[in-house]
Amino acid sequence: MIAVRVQAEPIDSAAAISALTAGRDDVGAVVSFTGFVRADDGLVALTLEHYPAMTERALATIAAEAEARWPVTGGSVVHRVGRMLPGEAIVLVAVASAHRAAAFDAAAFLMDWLKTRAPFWKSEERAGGTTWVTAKASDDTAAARWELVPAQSD
Amino acid sequence: MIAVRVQAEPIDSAAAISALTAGRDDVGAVVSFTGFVRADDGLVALTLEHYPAMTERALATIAAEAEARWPVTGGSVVHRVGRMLPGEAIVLVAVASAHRAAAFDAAAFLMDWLKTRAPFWKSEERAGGTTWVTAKASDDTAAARWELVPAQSD
Amino acid sequence: MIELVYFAWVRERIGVDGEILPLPPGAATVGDLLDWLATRSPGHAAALSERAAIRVAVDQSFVCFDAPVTDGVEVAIFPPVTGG
Amino acid sequence: MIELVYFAWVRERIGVDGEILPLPPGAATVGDLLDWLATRSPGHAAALSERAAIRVAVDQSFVCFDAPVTDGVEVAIFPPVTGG
Repeated sequence: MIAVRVQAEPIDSAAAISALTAGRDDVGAVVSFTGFVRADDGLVALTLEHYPAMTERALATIAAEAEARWPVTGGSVVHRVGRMLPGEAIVLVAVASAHRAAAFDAAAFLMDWLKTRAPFWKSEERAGGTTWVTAKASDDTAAARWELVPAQSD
Repeated sequence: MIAVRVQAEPIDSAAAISALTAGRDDVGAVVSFTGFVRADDGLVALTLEHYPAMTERALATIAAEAEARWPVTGGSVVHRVGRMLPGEAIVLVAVASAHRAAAFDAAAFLMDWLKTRAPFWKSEERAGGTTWVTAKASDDTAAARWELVPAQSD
Repeated sequence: MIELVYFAWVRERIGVDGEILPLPPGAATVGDLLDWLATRSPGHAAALSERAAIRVAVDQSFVCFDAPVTDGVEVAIFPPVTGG
Repeated sequence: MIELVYFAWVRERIGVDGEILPLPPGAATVGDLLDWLATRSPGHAAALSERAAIRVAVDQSFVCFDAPVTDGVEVAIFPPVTGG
Protein backbone atom coordinates (compact mmCIF):
# COMPACT_ATOMS: atom_id res chain seq x y z
CA MET A 1 0.00 0.00 0.00
CA ILE A 2 2.97 2.28 0.67
CA ALA A 3 4.90 2.27 -2.61
CA VAL A 4 8.69 2.66 -2.44
CA ARG A 5 11.04 3.78 -5.17
CA VAL A 6 14.66 4.84 -5.72
CA GLN A 7 15.38 6.93 -8.79
CA ALA A 8 18.03 9.13 -10.41
CA GLU A 9 15.37 11.37 -11.98
CA PRO A 10 13.92 14.47 -10.27
CA ILE A 11 11.05 13.73 -7.88
CA ASP A 12 7.56 14.84 -8.87
CA SER A 13 6.10 15.46 -5.40
CA ALA A 14 2.81 16.89 -6.64
CA ALA A 15 2.06 13.80 -8.74
CA ALA A 16 2.92 11.40 -5.91
CA ILE A 17 0.78 13.33 -3.41
CA SER A 18 -2.25 13.69 -5.66
CA ALA A 19 -2.12 9.99 -6.61
CA LEU A 20 -2.99 9.11 -3.00
CA THR A 21 -6.47 10.62 -3.26
CA ALA A 22 -7.25 10.24 -6.96
CA GLY A 23 -10.68 8.65 -7.37
CA ARG A 24 -11.06 7.99 -3.63
CA ASP A 25 -13.50 9.34 -1.08
CA ASP A 26 -12.25 7.48 2.02
CA VAL A 27 -9.09 9.53 2.58
CA GLY A 28 -9.41 12.21 5.25
CA ALA A 29 -5.80 13.33 5.54
CA VAL A 30 -2.62 13.40 3.48
CA VAL A 31 0.69 14.41 5.05
CA SER A 32 3.74 14.88 2.88
CA PHE A 33 7.38 15.56 3.65
CA THR A 34 9.81 16.66 0.98
CA GLY A 35 13.52 17.10 1.74
CA PHE A 36 15.57 19.50 -0.39
CA VAL A 37 19.24 20.23 -1.04
CA ARG A 38 20.19 23.46 0.78
CA ALA A 39 22.96 25.78 -0.47
CA ASP A 40 24.52 25.98 3.02
CA ASP A 41 28.10 27.22 3.28
CA GLY A 42 28.64 27.43 -0.45
CA LEU A 43 27.37 23.97 -1.26
CA VAL A 44 27.56 23.35 -5.03
CA ALA A 45 25.99 19.90 -5.25
CA LEU A 46 24.99 16.87 -3.21
CA THR A 47 25.58 13.29 -4.32
CA LEU A 48 23.61 10.39 -2.90
CA GLU A 49 25.25 6.96 -3.00
CA HIS A 50 23.30 3.87 -2.03
CA TYR A 51 23.58 0.10 -1.66
CA PRO A 52 21.21 -1.06 -4.39
CA ALA A 53 20.90 -4.69 -3.29
CA MET A 54 19.85 -3.57 0.20
CA THR A 55 17.91 -0.35 -0.53
CA GLU A 56 14.82 -2.01 -1.91
CA ARG A 57 14.64 -4.41 1.02
CA ALA A 58 15.21 -1.62 3.56
CA LEU A 59 12.51 0.59 2.06
CA ALA A 60 10.05 -2.29 1.85
CA THR A 61 10.73 -3.08 5.52
CA ILE A 62 10.17 0.55 6.49
CA ALA A 63 6.91 0.67 4.54
CA ALA A 64 5.64 -2.60 6.03
CA GLU A 65 6.46 -1.38 9.54
CA ALA A 66 4.51 1.86 8.99
CA GLU A 67 1.54 -0.07 7.57
CA ALA A 68 1.56 -2.36 10.61
CA ARG A 69 1.59 0.57 13.03
CA TRP A 70 -0.95 2.94 11.45
CA PRO A 71 -4.17 2.50 9.44
CA VAL A 72 -2.90 4.13 6.27
CA THR A 73 -4.92 4.04 3.06
CA GLY A 74 -1.84 4.58 0.89
CA GLY A 75 1.57 6.12 0.75
CA SER A 76 4.64 6.82 -1.30
CA VAL A 77 8.35 6.91 -0.46
CA VAL A 78 10.63 8.18 -3.23
CA HIS A 79 14.36 8.62 -2.65
CA ARG A 80 16.61 10.17 -5.23
CA VAL A 81 20.20 9.02 -5.84
CA GLY A 82 23.10 10.51 -7.81
CA ARG A 83 24.14 14.15 -8.09
CA MET A 84 21.66 16.94 -7.38
CA LEU A 85 21.73 20.72 -7.06
CA PRO A 86 20.55 23.14 -4.35
CA GLY A 87 16.78 23.47 -4.44
CA GLU A 88 16.21 19.96 -5.80
CA ALA A 89 14.22 17.36 -3.85
CA ILE A 90 16.17 14.48 -2.25
CA VAL A 91 13.31 12.54 -0.74
CA LEU A 92 9.53 12.49 -0.61
CA VAL A 93 7.36 10.74 1.94
CA ALA A 94 3.59 11.03 1.59
CA VAL A 95 0.99 9.16 3.64
CA ALA A 96 -2.80 9.06 3.35
CA SER A 97 -5.16 7.99 6.11
CA ALA A 98 -8.73 8.47 7.26
CA HIS A 99 -7.50 10.66 10.14
CA ARG A 100 -4.78 13.24 10.60
CA ALA A 101 -2.88 11.83 13.58
CA ALA A 102 -2.10 8.57 11.74
CA ALA A 103 -0.97 10.45 8.63
CA PHE A 104 1.30 12.81 10.60
CA ASP A 105 2.80 10.04 12.73
CA ALA A 106 3.36 7.61 9.87
CA ALA A 107 5.08 10.29 7.76
CA ALA A 108 7.36 11.37 10.64
CA PHE A 109 8.13 7.71 11.42
CA LEU A 110 9.04 6.95 7.80
CA MET A 111 11.41 9.93 7.69
CA ASP A 112 13.02 9.09 11.03
CA TRP A 113 13.56 5.52 9.94
CA LEU A 114 14.86 6.53 6.48
CA LYS A 115 17.40 8.79 8.15
CA THR A 116 18.77 6.01 10.36
CA ARG A 117 18.06 2.66 8.64
CA ALA A 118 18.15 3.11 4.88
CA PRO A 119 21.51 2.57 3.14
CA PHE A 120 22.08 6.03 1.62
CA TRP A 121 25.14 8.24 2.03
CA LYS A 122 25.44 11.92 1.16
CA SER A 123 28.57 13.67 -0.03
CA GLU A 124 28.74 17.46 -0.31
CA GLU A 125 30.56 19.23 -3.11
CA ARG A 126 32.01 22.69 -2.40
CA ALA A 127 34.74 24.83 -3.97
CA GLY A 128 37.21 23.33 -1.47
CA GLY A 129 36.41 19.72 -2.31
CA THR A 130 33.98 16.92 -1.56
CA THR A 131 33.22 15.66 1.95
CA TRP A 132 31.00 12.92 3.33
CA VAL A 133 28.13 14.02 5.55
CA THR A 134 28.38 12.76 9.12
CA ALA A 135 25.38 11.06 10.74
CA LYS A 136 23.58 13.18 13.31
CA ALA A 137 22.89 12.01 16.85
CA SER A 138 19.61 13.93 16.65
CA ASP A 139 18.45 11.53 13.93
CA ASP A 140 19.02 8.57 16.25
CA THR A 141 17.14 10.42 18.98
CA ALA A 142 14.24 11.08 16.62
CA ALA A 143 14.15 7.42 15.55
CA ALA A 144 14.18 6.33 19.21
CA ARG A 145 10.76 8.01 19.66
CA TRP A 146 9.27 5.03 17.85
CA GLU A 147 11.19 2.56 20.01
CA LEU A 148 13.18 1.42 17.03
CA VAL A 149 16.41 -0.37 17.73
CA PRO A 150 19.44 1.45 16.35
CA ALA A 151 20.92 0.25 13.06
CA GLN A 152 23.72 -1.46 14.97
CA SER A 153 25.24 -1.61 18.42
CA ASP A 154 28.64 -3.07 19.19
CA MET B 1 5.71 34.70 6.22
CA ILE B 2 2.95 32.14 6.76
CA ALA B 3 0.19 33.28 4.39
CA VAL B 4 -3.41 32.63 5.44
CA ARG B 5 -6.47 32.52 3.26
CA VAL B 6 -10.16 31.56 3.35
CA GLN B 7 -11.82 30.77 0.05
CA ALA B 8 -14.93 29.22 -1.49
CA GLU B 9 -12.94 27.92 -4.47
CA PRO B 10 -11.25 24.49 -4.56
CA ILE B 11 -7.79 24.41 -2.95
CA ASP B 12 -4.77 23.96 -5.21
CA SER B 13 -2.46 22.13 -2.80
CA ALA B 14 0.29 21.48 -5.35
CA ALA B 15 0.61 25.18 -6.20
CA ALA B 16 0.69 26.25 -2.55
CA ILE B 17 3.32 23.63 -1.69
CA SER B 18 5.61 24.34 -4.63
CA ALA B 19 5.42 28.11 -4.02
CA LEU B 20 7.29 27.58 -0.73
CA THR B 21 10.47 26.48 -2.50
CA ALA B 22 10.23 28.30 -5.84
CA GLY B 23 13.50 30.12 -6.53
CA ARG B 24 14.92 29.29 -3.08
CA ASP B 25 17.90 27.21 -2.01
CA ASP B 26 17.65 27.68 1.77
CA VAL B 27 14.67 25.40 2.34
CA GLY B 28 15.55 21.92 3.58
CA ALA B 29 12.10 20.57 4.41
CA VAL B 30 8.48 21.11 3.43
CA VAL B 31 5.68 19.39 5.33
CA SER B 32 2.12 19.61 4.08
CA PHE B 33 -1.18 18.49 5.50
CA THR B 34 -4.32 18.36 3.40
CA GLY B 35 -7.68 17.47 4.92
CA PHE B 36 -10.37 15.96 2.69
CA VAL B 37 -14.12 15.31 2.84
CA ARG B 38 -14.71 11.60 3.46
CA ALA B 39 -17.84 9.79 2.24
CA ASP B 40 -18.39 8.15 5.66
CA ASP B 41 -21.82 6.71 6.43
CA GLY B 42 -23.38 7.93 3.20
CA LEU B 43 -22.19 11.51 3.44
CA VAL B 44 -23.38 13.51 0.43
CA ALA B 45 -21.73 16.86 1.10
CA LEU B 46 -20.05 18.92 3.81
CA THR B 47 -20.73 22.60 4.36
CA LEU B 48 -18.28 24.85 6.19
CA GLU B 49 -19.71 27.95 7.86
CA HIS B 50 -17.38 30.54 9.37
CA TYR B 51 -17.36 33.85 11.22
CA PRO B 52 -15.76 36.11 8.61
CA ALA B 53 -14.95 39.05 10.89
CA MET B 54 -13.04 36.73 13.23
CA THR B 55 -11.59 34.17 10.83
CA GLU B 56 -8.90 36.40 9.39
CA ARG B 57 -7.77 37.50 12.85
CA ALA B 58 -7.78 33.93 14.18
CA LEU B 59 -5.73 32.61 11.25
CA ALA B 60 -3.25 35.49 11.49
CA THR B 61 -2.85 34.78 15.22
CA ILE B 62 -2.27 31.09 14.53
CA ALA B 63 0.32 31.90 11.86
CA ALA B 64 2.15 34.41 14.09
CA GLU B 65 2.27 31.90 16.94
CA ALA B 66 3.80 29.23 14.69
CA GLU B 67 6.37 31.72 13.35
CA ALA B 68 7.31 32.66 16.92
CA ARG B 69 7.80 29.03 17.93
CA TRP B 70 9.67 27.59 14.94
CA PRO B 71 12.21 28.95 12.43
CA VAL B 72 10.02 28.59 9.37
CA THR B 73 11.09 30.04 6.02
CA GLY B 74 7.52 30.19 4.75
CA GLY B 75 4.11 28.64 4.97
CA SER B 76 0.57 28.60 3.74
CA VAL B 77 -2.76 27.99 5.46
CA VAL B 78 -5.79 27.75 3.16
CA HIS B 79 -9.23 26.91 4.53
CA ARG B 80 -12.18 26.35 2.28
CA VAL B 81 -15.74 27.44 3.17
CA GLY B 82 -19.13 26.66 1.66
CA ARG B 83 -20.42 23.36 0.33
CA MET B 84 -18.01 20.66 -0.81
CA LEU B 85 -18.21 17.03 -1.96
CA PRO B 86 -16.47 13.83 -0.83
CA GLY B 87 -12.87 13.77 -2.07
CA GLU B 88 -12.51 17.57 -2.09
CA ALA B 89 -9.93 19.32 0.08
CA ILE B 90 -11.19 21.24 3.13
CA VAL B 91 -7.92 22.63 4.42
CA LEU B 92 -4.26 22.84 3.51
CA VAL B 93 -1.37 23.60 5.85
CA ALA B 94 2.13 23.68 4.37
CA VAL B 95 5.30 24.75 6.19
CA ALA B 96 8.86 25.18 4.93
CA SER B 97 11.95 25.25 7.14
CA ALA B 98 15.66 24.54 6.99
CA HIS B 99 15.16 21.36 9.03
CA ARG B 100 12.52 18.65 9.18
CA ALA B 101 11.59 18.70 12.87
CA ALA B 102 10.52 22.36 12.72
CA ALA B 103 8.49 21.76 9.56
CA PHE B 104 6.71 18.70 11.02
CA ASP B 105 6.01 20.35 14.36
CA ALA B 106 4.82 23.66 12.93
CA ALA B 107 2.44 21.91 10.52
CA ALA B 108 0.99 19.68 13.27
CA PHE B 109 0.67 22.70 15.57
CA LEU B 110 -1.17 24.74 12.93
CA MET B 111 -3.63 21.92 12.34
CA ASP B 112 -4.22 21.31 16.05
CA TRP B 113 -4.83 25.01 16.60
CA LEU B 114 -7.09 25.31 13.52
CA LYS B 115 -9.20 22.44 14.83
CA THR B 116 -9.75 24.08 18.22
CA ARG B 117 -9.35 27.87 17.80
CA ALA B 118 -10.49 28.89 14.32
CA PRO B 119 -14.19 29.84 13.93
CA PHE B 120 -15.34 27.23 11.42
CA TRP B 121 -18.28 24.85 11.78
CA LYS B 122 -19.01 21.78 9.68
CA SER B 123 -22.43 20.43 8.81
CA GLU B 124 -22.89 17.05 7.17
CA GLU B 125 -25.50 16.39 4.53
CA ARG B 126 -26.90 12.86 4.24
CA ALA B 127 -30.05 11.31 2.79
CA GLY B 128 -31.64 11.59 6.24
CA GLY B 129 -30.93 15.30 6.65
CA THR B 130 -28.22 17.72 7.71
CA THR B 131 -26.46 17.58 11.08
CA TRP B 132 -23.78 19.70 12.74
CA VAL B 133 -20.47 18.01 13.47
CA THR B 134 -19.67 17.77 17.18
CA ALA B 135 -16.27 18.92 18.43
CA LYS B 136 -13.95 16.06 19.37
CA ALA B 137 -12.27 15.83 22.77
CA SER B 138 -9.27 14.30 20.94
CA ASP B 139 -8.76 17.62 19.14
CA ASP B 140 -8.51 19.44 22.48
CA THR B 141 -6.07 16.79 23.67
CA ALA B 142 -3.95 17.25 20.55
CA ALA B 143 -3.95 21.04 20.98
CA ALA B 144 -2.91 20.65 24.62
CA ARG B 145 0.40 19.11 23.43
CA TRP B 146 1.49 22.64 22.56
CA GLU B 147 0.38 23.98 25.95
CA LEU B 148 -2.31 26.05 24.32
CA VAL B 149 -5.11 27.24 26.53
CA PRO B 150 -8.51 25.95 25.42
CA ALA B 151 -10.74 28.23 23.38
CA GLN B 152 -12.80 28.93 26.48
CA SER B 153 -13.29 27.65 29.99
CA ASP B 154 -16.26 28.44 32.17
CA MET C 1 -26.16 48.71 22.24
CA ILE C 2 -24.38 45.45 21.61
CA GLU C 3 -24.23 43.48 18.39
CA LEU C 4 -24.96 39.78 18.79
CA VAL C 5 -23.98 37.30 16.06
CA TYR C 6 -24.85 33.60 16.02
CA PHE C 7 -23.32 30.64 14.19
CA ALA C 8 -24.07 26.99 13.38
CA TRP C 9 -26.87 25.43 15.48
CA VAL C 10 -26.97 28.43 17.83
CA ARG C 11 -27.99 30.51 14.80
CA GLU C 12 -30.49 27.87 13.65
CA ARG C 13 -32.18 27.54 17.04
CA ILE C 14 -32.45 31.29 17.64
CA GLY C 15 -33.64 31.69 14.07
CA VAL C 16 -31.66 34.80 13.09
CA ASP C 17 -28.04 35.49 12.09
CA GLY C 18 -27.77 38.16 14.74
CA GLU C 19 -29.49 41.02 16.49
CA ILE C 20 -28.67 44.45 17.89
CA LEU C 21 -29.93 44.95 21.43
CA PRO C 22 -29.41 47.33 24.32
CA LEU C 23 -27.05 45.97 26.95
CA PRO C 24 -29.47 44.61 29.58
CA PRO C 25 -29.39 46.43 32.94
CA GLY C 26 -27.28 44.63 35.51
CA ALA C 27 -25.50 42.44 32.90
CA ALA C 28 -21.81 42.80 33.70
CA THR C 29 -20.40 39.56 32.27
CA VAL C 30 -20.83 37.24 29.30
CA GLY C 31 -22.54 34.79 31.66
CA ASP C 32 -25.07 37.45 32.74
CA LEU C 33 -25.76 38.25 29.08
CA LEU C 34 -26.36 34.57 28.22
CA ASP C 35 -28.75 34.19 31.18
CA TRP C 36 -30.76 37.18 30.02
CA LEU C 37 -30.74 36.15 26.34
CA ALA C 38 -32.10 32.71 27.24
CA THR C 39 -35.28 34.36 28.54
CA ARG C 40 -36.04 36.18 25.28
CA SER C 41 -37.74 33.34 23.37
CA PRO C 42 -38.08 29.55 23.32
CA GLY C 43 -35.52 29.56 20.48
CA HIS C 44 -33.01 31.49 22.57
CA ALA C 45 -33.65 29.15 25.48
CA ALA C 46 -33.10 26.07 23.28
CA ALA C 47 -29.90 27.51 21.85
CA LEU C 48 -28.39 28.52 25.17
CA SER C 49 -29.66 25.88 27.60
CA GLU C 50 -26.63 23.61 27.48
CA ARG C 51 -23.99 26.08 28.60
CA ALA C 52 -21.06 23.62 28.28
CA ALA C 53 -21.73 23.46 24.53
CA ILE C 54 -21.52 27.25 24.08
CA ARG C 55 -18.46 29.32 23.18
CA VAL C 56 -18.32 33.10 23.09
CA ALA C 57 -16.10 35.66 21.39
CA VAL C 58 -16.18 39.36 22.29
CA ASP C 59 -14.90 41.61 19.53
CA GLN C 60 -13.61 38.53 17.69
CA SER C 61 -11.59 37.07 20.57
CA PHE C 62 -12.54 33.97 22.56
CA VAL C 63 -13.52 34.84 26.14
CA CYS C 64 -14.63 33.04 29.29
CA PHE C 65 -18.16 33.40 30.69
CA ASP C 66 -16.86 35.65 33.45
CA ALA C 67 -15.40 38.14 30.95
CA PRO C 68 -16.95 41.64 31.12
CA VAL C 69 -19.43 42.85 28.52
CA THR C 70 -19.64 46.58 27.86
CA ASP C 71 -21.71 48.77 25.60
CA GLY C 72 -20.64 48.80 21.95
CA VAL C 73 -19.02 45.38 21.70
CA GLU C 74 -19.75 42.56 19.24
CA VAL C 75 -20.63 39.33 21.01
CA ALA C 76 -20.53 36.13 18.96
CA ILE C 77 -22.19 32.98 20.33
CA PHE C 78 -21.60 29.58 18.79
CA PRO C 79 -20.85 25.88 19.45
CA PRO C 80 -17.27 24.60 19.83
CA VAL C 81 -15.49 25.00 16.50
CA THR C 82 -15.15 22.03 14.12
CA GLY C 83 -13.08 23.30 11.21
CA GLY C 84 -9.81 22.04 9.82
CA MET D 1 34.20 -17.33 -0.13
CA ILE D 2 32.49 -14.18 1.08
CA GLU D 3 31.59 -11.14 -0.96
CA LEU D 4 32.63 -7.85 0.62
CA VAL D 5 31.07 -4.57 -0.55
CA TYR D 6 32.09 -1.09 0.59
CA PHE D 7 30.30 2.25 0.54
CA ALA D 8 31.00 5.98 1.03
CA TRP D 9 34.35 6.73 2.70
CA VAL D 10 34.94 3.08 3.58
CA ARG D 11 34.96 2.38 -0.17
CA GLU D 12 37.19 5.40 -0.85
CA ARG D 13 39.77 4.49 1.79
CA ILE D 14 39.96 0.83 0.80
CA GLY D 15 40.12 1.90 -2.84
CA VAL D 16 37.76 -0.69 -4.34
CA ASP D 17 33.97 -1.13 -4.48
CA GLY D 18 34.29 -4.62 -3.10
CA GLU D 19 36.24 -7.86 -3.14
CA ILE D 20 35.64 -11.60 -3.01
CA LEU D 21 37.78 -13.34 -0.42
CA PRO D 22 37.96 -16.68 1.34
CA LEU D 23 36.51 -16.56 4.85
CA PRO D 24 39.64 -16.20 7.02
CA PRO D 25 40.40 -19.18 9.28
CA GLY D 26 39.18 -18.61 12.82
CA ALA D 27 36.90 -15.70 11.88
CA ALA D 28 33.54 -16.54 13.46
CA THR D 29 32.00 -13.11 13.85
CA VAL D 30 31.71 -9.80 12.00
CA GLY D 31 34.18 -8.34 14.52
CA ASP D 32 36.73 -11.07 13.76
CA LEU D 33 36.33 -10.36 10.05
CA LEU D 34 36.88 -6.60 10.54
CA ASP D 35 40.02 -7.27 12.63
CA TRP D 36 41.45 -9.47 9.89
CA LEU D 37 40.46 -7.09 7.05
CA ALA D 38 42.23 -4.19 8.79
CA THR D 39 45.54 -6.06 8.40
CA ARG D 40 45.26 -6.43 4.63
CA SER D 41 46.52 -2.96 3.57
CA PRO D 42 47.06 0.56 4.90
CA GLY D 43 43.81 1.50 3.11
CA HIS D 44 41.86 -1.24 4.89
CA ALA D 45 43.41 -0.15 8.18
CA ALA D 46 42.47 3.50 7.60
CA ALA D 47 38.92 2.54 6.68
CA LEU D 48 38.33 0.23 9.63
CA SER D 49 40.37 1.81 12.42
CA GLU D 50 37.56 3.78 14.04
CA ARG D 51 35.21 0.93 14.80
CA ALA D 52 32.45 3.16 16.29
CA ALA D 53 32.05 4.79 12.87
CA ILE D 54 31.50 1.47 11.07
CA ARG D 55 28.20 -0.26 10.33
CA VAL D 56 27.82 -3.72 8.82
CA ALA D 57 25.08 -5.54 6.96
CA VAL D 58 25.17 -9.29 6.30
CA ASP D 59 23.06 -10.38 3.35
CA GLN D 60 21.49 -6.89 3.29
CA SER D 61 20.45 -6.80 6.94
CA PHE D 62 22.08 -4.65 9.63
CA VAL D 63 23.96 -6.75 12.16
CA CYS D 64 26.02 -6.25 15.32
CA PHE D 65 29.75 -6.93 15.44
CA ASP D 66 29.15 -10.15 17.36
CA ALA D 67 26.91 -11.55 14.62
CA PRO D 68 28.21 -14.75 13.00
CA VAL D 69 29.83 -14.75 9.56
CA THR D 70 29.63 -17.90 7.49
CA ASP D 71 30.85 -18.94 4.08
CA GLY D 72 28.83 -17.61 1.13
CA VAL D 73 27.40 -14.45 2.67
CA GLU D 74 27.57 -10.87 1.40
CA VAL D 75 29.11 -8.52 3.95
CA ALA D 76 28.62 -4.78 3.42
CA ILE D 77 30.78 -2.33 5.36
CA PHE D 78 29.97 1.38 5.48
CA PRO D 79 29.66 4.47 7.70
CA PRO D 80 26.40 5.31 9.51
CA VAL D 81 23.75 6.12 6.92
CA THR D 82 22.95 9.75 6.05
CA GLY D 83 20.10 9.60 3.54
CA GLY D 84 16.66 11.15 3.72
